[in-house]
Amino acid sequence: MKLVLTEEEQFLKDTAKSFADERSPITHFRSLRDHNDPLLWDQDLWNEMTKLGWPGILIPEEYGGSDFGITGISVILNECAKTLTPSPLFATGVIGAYSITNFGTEEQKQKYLPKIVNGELTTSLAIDESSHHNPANTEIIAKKEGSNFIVNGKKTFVIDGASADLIILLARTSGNKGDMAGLTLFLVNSDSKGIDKIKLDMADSRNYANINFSEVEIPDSNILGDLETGGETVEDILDIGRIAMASEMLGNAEAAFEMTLDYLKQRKQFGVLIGSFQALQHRAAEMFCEIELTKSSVMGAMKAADEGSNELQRLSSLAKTVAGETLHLVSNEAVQMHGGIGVTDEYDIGFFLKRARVAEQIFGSSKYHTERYANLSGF
Amino acid sequence: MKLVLTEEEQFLKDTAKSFADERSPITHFRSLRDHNDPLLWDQDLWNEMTKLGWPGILIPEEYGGSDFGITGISVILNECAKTLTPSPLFATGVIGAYSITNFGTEEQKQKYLPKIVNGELTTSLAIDESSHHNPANTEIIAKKEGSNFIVNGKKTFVIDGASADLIILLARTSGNKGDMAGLTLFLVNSDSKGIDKIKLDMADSRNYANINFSEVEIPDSNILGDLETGGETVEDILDIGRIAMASEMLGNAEAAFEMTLDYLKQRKQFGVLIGSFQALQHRAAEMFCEIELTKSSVMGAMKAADEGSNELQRLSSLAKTVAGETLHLVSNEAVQMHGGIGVTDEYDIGFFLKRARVAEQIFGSSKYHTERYANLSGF
Amino acid sequence: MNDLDKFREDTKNWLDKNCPPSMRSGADPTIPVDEVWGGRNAKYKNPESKIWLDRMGEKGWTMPTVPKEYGGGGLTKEEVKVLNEEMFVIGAKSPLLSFGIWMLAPVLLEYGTEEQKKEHLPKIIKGEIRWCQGYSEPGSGSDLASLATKAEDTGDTFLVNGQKVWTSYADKADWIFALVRTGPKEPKHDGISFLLIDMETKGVTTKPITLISGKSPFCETFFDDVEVPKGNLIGELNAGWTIAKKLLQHERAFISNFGLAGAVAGAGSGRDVVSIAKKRLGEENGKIKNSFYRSEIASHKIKEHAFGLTLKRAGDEGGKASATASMFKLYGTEHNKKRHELMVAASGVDGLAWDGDEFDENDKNLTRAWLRTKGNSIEGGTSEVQLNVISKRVLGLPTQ
Amino acid sequence: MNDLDKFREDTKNWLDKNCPPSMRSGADPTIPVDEVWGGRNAKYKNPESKIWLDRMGEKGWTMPTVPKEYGGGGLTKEEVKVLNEEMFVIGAKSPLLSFGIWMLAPVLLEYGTEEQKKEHLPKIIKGEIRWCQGYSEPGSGSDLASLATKAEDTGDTFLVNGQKVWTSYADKADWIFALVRTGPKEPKHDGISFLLIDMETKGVTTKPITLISGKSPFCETFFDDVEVPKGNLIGELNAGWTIAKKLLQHERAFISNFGLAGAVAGAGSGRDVVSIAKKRLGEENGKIKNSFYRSEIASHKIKEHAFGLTLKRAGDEGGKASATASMFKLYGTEHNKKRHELMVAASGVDGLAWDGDEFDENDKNLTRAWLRTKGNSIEGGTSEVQLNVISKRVLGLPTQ
Repeated sequence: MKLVLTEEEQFLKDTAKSFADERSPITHFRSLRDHNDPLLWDQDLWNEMTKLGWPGILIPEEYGGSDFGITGISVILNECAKTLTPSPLFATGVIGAYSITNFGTEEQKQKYLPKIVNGELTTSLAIDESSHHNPANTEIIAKKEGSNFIVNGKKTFVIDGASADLIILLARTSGNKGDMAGLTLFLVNSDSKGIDKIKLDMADSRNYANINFSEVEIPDSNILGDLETGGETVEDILDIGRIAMASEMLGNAEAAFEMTLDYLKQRKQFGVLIGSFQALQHRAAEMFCEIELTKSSVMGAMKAADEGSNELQRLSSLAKTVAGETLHLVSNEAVQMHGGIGVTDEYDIGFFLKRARVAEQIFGSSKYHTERYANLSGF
Repeated sequence: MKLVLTEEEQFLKDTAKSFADERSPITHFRSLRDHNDPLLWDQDLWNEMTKLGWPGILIPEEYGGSDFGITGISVILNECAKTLTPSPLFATGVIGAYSITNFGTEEQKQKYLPKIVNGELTTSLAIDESSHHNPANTEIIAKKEGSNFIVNGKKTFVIDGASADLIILLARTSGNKGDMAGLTLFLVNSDSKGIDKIKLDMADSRNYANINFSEVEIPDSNILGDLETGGETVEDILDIGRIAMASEMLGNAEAAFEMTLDYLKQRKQFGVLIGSFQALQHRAAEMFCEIELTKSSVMGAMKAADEGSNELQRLSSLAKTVAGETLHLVSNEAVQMHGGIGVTDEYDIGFFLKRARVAEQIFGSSKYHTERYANLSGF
Repeated sequence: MNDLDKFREDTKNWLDKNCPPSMRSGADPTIPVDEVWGGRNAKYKNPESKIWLDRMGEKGWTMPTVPKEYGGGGLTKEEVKVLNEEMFVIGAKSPLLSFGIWMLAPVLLEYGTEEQKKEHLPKIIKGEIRWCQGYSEPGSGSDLASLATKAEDTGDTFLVNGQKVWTSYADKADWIFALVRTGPKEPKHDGISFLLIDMETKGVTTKPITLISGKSPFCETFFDDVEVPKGNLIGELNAGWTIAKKLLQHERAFISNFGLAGAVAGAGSGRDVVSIAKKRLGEENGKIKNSFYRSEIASHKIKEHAFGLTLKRAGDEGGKASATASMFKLYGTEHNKKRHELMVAASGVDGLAWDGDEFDENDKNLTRAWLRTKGNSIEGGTSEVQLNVISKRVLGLPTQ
Repeated sequence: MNDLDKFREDTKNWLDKNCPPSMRSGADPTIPVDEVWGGRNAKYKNPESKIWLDRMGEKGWTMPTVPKEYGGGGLTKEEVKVLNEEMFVIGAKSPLLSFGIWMLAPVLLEYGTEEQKKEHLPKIIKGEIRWCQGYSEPGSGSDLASLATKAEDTGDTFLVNGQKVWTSYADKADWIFALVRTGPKEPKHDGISFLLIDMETKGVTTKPITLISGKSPFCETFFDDVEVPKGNLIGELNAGWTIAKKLLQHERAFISNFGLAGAVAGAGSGRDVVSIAKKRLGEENGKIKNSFYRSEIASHKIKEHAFGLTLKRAGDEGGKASATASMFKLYGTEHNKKRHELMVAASGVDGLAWDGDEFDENDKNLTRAWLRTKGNSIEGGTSEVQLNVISKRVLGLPTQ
């Protein structure tokens, strides 16, 4: 395993950087937020991303994708995160594309993958039912009735849930809350009868929803993967999602740090540049080190995913933990070092703080993953 | 509860400060260490402390003491700790004096207290049997035979155990390892048949021993407090000891900080005083704050002990935790800020590092007491 | 009966007759509650708020120690203690919140002319004029003395031009007390004056500032050729920095209490980290179930306890406050930030609720409170400034 | 068969004949092991250590890429790879540890005259002369260039007076390469020269330094009117700082590997924090029983893993080492300190064992290793210096 980007991956990264800088500077995100946009992402921008082939990065060529791998999609998300580019790429291009490619039946693949590739279909993953991520705590039951399953209950904090066309639903087909056994994944059309999506207004102004399921009928053929093995399947999907999210968070941290460095080099106090104060210099140097460690952790996890390493789970938890802690530190320091303007809504740096805390919660906090890392490491 | 010293207490503190500065500068400790002194404290110095009345601070006037309270003895230890003054004052003047005064029979008090006051008798508390403090883990059994108890087994890390005349022994008279019930305290003459004291050579060059008990006979009348309630009794004794030790550790931290500040104000690098470097200034300011918080925690705990507050246990754990963490930080920073000479044996600052880590372990580490604090606080 | 007992009896009787029912503890919870700041344009949801203010203001008891000639209560310290005790007994609400009382009045008493005191103090005490503070400027930050708003002497008046920022409630205030540059050629600390400006004067405008936590009381205040009578200068020309330093110290001590006050207020209300953690992360044998959160929360609670004892000790020691004010400001605000981070983390995604019906009010308030804490370690002197002050003034470390 | 295959066959045969049994893996564990540093006064507990050194030195294979004319092996890079592989196959011990090889030889190759190279390199390569390094002085600390040891030009010789400190193994070395001040009137970086001094010269004395961890390889070295031939100057007069900077960078990279190397070596040996914690604090369902320690250890292990990946990434990226050497030095030593603190804490009182039969050897070694780590963040450039370097050179933050 070599911890460097291939030429292809570097090319994807460079393309994404130019795209984000030119087509989606932070003003784009601000404008969507200020106008209380119903999607909180922009259809035209998504069409452009589609033209660049991004939703199909994880999808095999036979379904129209480019099969560039986890590293490929993650470096794109990393660059987009630097300008807080809002889009359904994470929930669709990572989660949806990976899930169906790896666990879908041939029929499901043919039905959905080409539509993901051409930007027609967006997806979301509905797992959690309370304020803290924990797939084992799934309580919603999918009850077998004939060749259908009937689902009742509420899923919370579904990413892109307010807009997604297809919901990947984790439900219990046996066992009890707390068990990873007895879970099953289903593909559910989001306009199915009995589905009520309630858009959430969260601190980071992204697209999330609570979703109510009331007597929703799901045919047998919409099971993703195998009956009762959804626990394993969803953990695999989540691990990929965690790595991609860690890469996003790294991008957030890199950008917030960069903005802060720029500020330190421009802002004068007491007649000198504040970047010349040694105490701030040392704190900046420490942040630099943490960001370097995060880069390596994310790189290790991306490569492990692409190479099918048996270290994948541990590296996924490692990347999510380290990225979470680094972004936590950097987002706080960035605001503090900006002083008064840092806490005004008019200035962009506060967006990173809000984004940081929500991202920290996505698919498990640093504490959740520190414990998982310890469990996986045997101590 | 007022968090200020009374005039009497301030007087004791001032006296102790002069004594430590004049009679026991750090060179005294160094000399004992270098000569591999068998006691690792000095009999003449102890005689002088006795003349000042220090072993009797906690002892009622009727037995010759001055009854100046926990705060009184703790501020003396605080000042002595600043010059690393070695003496049996902690194990005898705090632990022995408090134990017998508060839990001894009239006979025991008359037998031992006057001897403690006049410096004839030193004591030690033998609790732990493994590397981590935990009274509940006592396994040594005191087996009833006629009017005697027979004890076999090994106690570890007994403070002043290499020299003490009287051992206060915690042993199990019923129950199992892990229970606080079923424990009993005994007063045991250290030259009793079957006792083997093995002096320990620890990093901080203080007087500790492992003590082997082999068929040691202890008469009924030597039970301290009541049979089977030693768990409660020893926790009370330990809480007083923890507070006194926290006060010592505060003294260690204050002295190490002071030495470091002096160094920062004298040492030049790159043509300027290193104390003018802002990064070091901020770290020094943070240490100052931690030391102030430690002072308050120790003060709160001392006063709670003297006033019989029902917050005593929690405040004892608070003081030991905060003092432990502050001293840990300060002892590390002190060595680092001294640079090269800080890691040479020739320079005194390293003594504080070694003393710090041993003191952190005495009667429970910061982690032990953080957990105890949480348990006592109901979360 | 001695004088003090007599005073107690009179006060008790007066309060009994004059403190309206809704201004006491046990008030009807359906009656709306006002935050009474007074001023020309004050509006009251509950008319008794106004009655209570007028009656207390008339007696001068909003500033009971100020001499009667300036509209104050003219009471002795002992009498003030009695007044406070009797108000406490019936749970009487404080009649007036006021930067005029907290900040400007002490300055006027120390530096104002007889005329200035007679003009301004009675209106502050009666709550007729609401004041705001004009110190910071967009470019100044921690280096407050670098302020650029200038006041030119044009003979009869000062002509003021410039901009202030972080002026709390400037959009609601009647007058502003401001630091302005009157000596552009003097060394920067020696060219500053303390000036009172009526905000109805032509050329004064304000604009509210939205913070990352949402709306805020802060404003930007602009001065565009504002004419200010020369009699509005407080103290000597170019000697305003001395006044400013005193006020800043006062403000610092004020902010440092935030952290602990919040923790104390939070305990038992469900808005404390232990309750949140137990509720959201689960409880097992009375313990927070998740041991990784538990260990961090325990360390935090210990620090909080130690900080509380430190505030108490400082109080018990008395008098030494100024030496440690920087420590309290630093520690109080940093601890408060950490406390909110822990509450947010323990709340999971609900701790990041912003708006809408899907979230509990408490959670939405927590999110905004958490974001608001980020400003506490900046306003009133940043944490970095406090560290500088401690290292130089308390520890005596050298300047380069 | 191509040349390289031929070389491999020859090497294999040569090693087979010349590498003594006790210098290979699978050696008889009762035979004493030498740490071979060479030099005039070297002593060997195992005579085969000397044989192995002599044979490898004769072939120049202790520095295989150095040209044969200077006593080296004269091998190509490909041949060196083959040599290393064949030595690895039989588990051959490295024949010589040497500051001469690691530090001085590269300097001689770059800056030495033909004469100097011919004089010194063969003796380094054969292990005949043991070198030590004379950089730091008691007053210099992080400000290395402030060194005061002076070398006065007296015509034929330099007359050296002064004192060096932290000279590792100076009491065992034959020669010292030292930085000395030859231009007392030049700006401080421009008056330094790089000088070779035979330690048998009259006026050179050494004194070992005891550290807080106990005895150490460090010494103080004193120069009292020491006469040094002018031919012992390396490079230009007063241009020694350039050489020093290169060497320091090298040293920094060298030390930064300590942390991780220690962690890797520790894993599985029982000298790692997880094993210690499980043994001393107990284990429950495979987990460290005490959750407060467990959570801290888990965070630490995660940092360690991330740091390991960072070292690997730097290697895979290649070439950029100098930009990040300061980070590795900083992080490696700070992490190593923390690792030892955790091992000590998890060991309880046994982690503070100093001497005597009551304690396990591992525990006593741990105590001393823990204390020794405190020096790692000071020697080779303090952590503070590394932070300065990162902020200025990597991040481009301004100087005041």
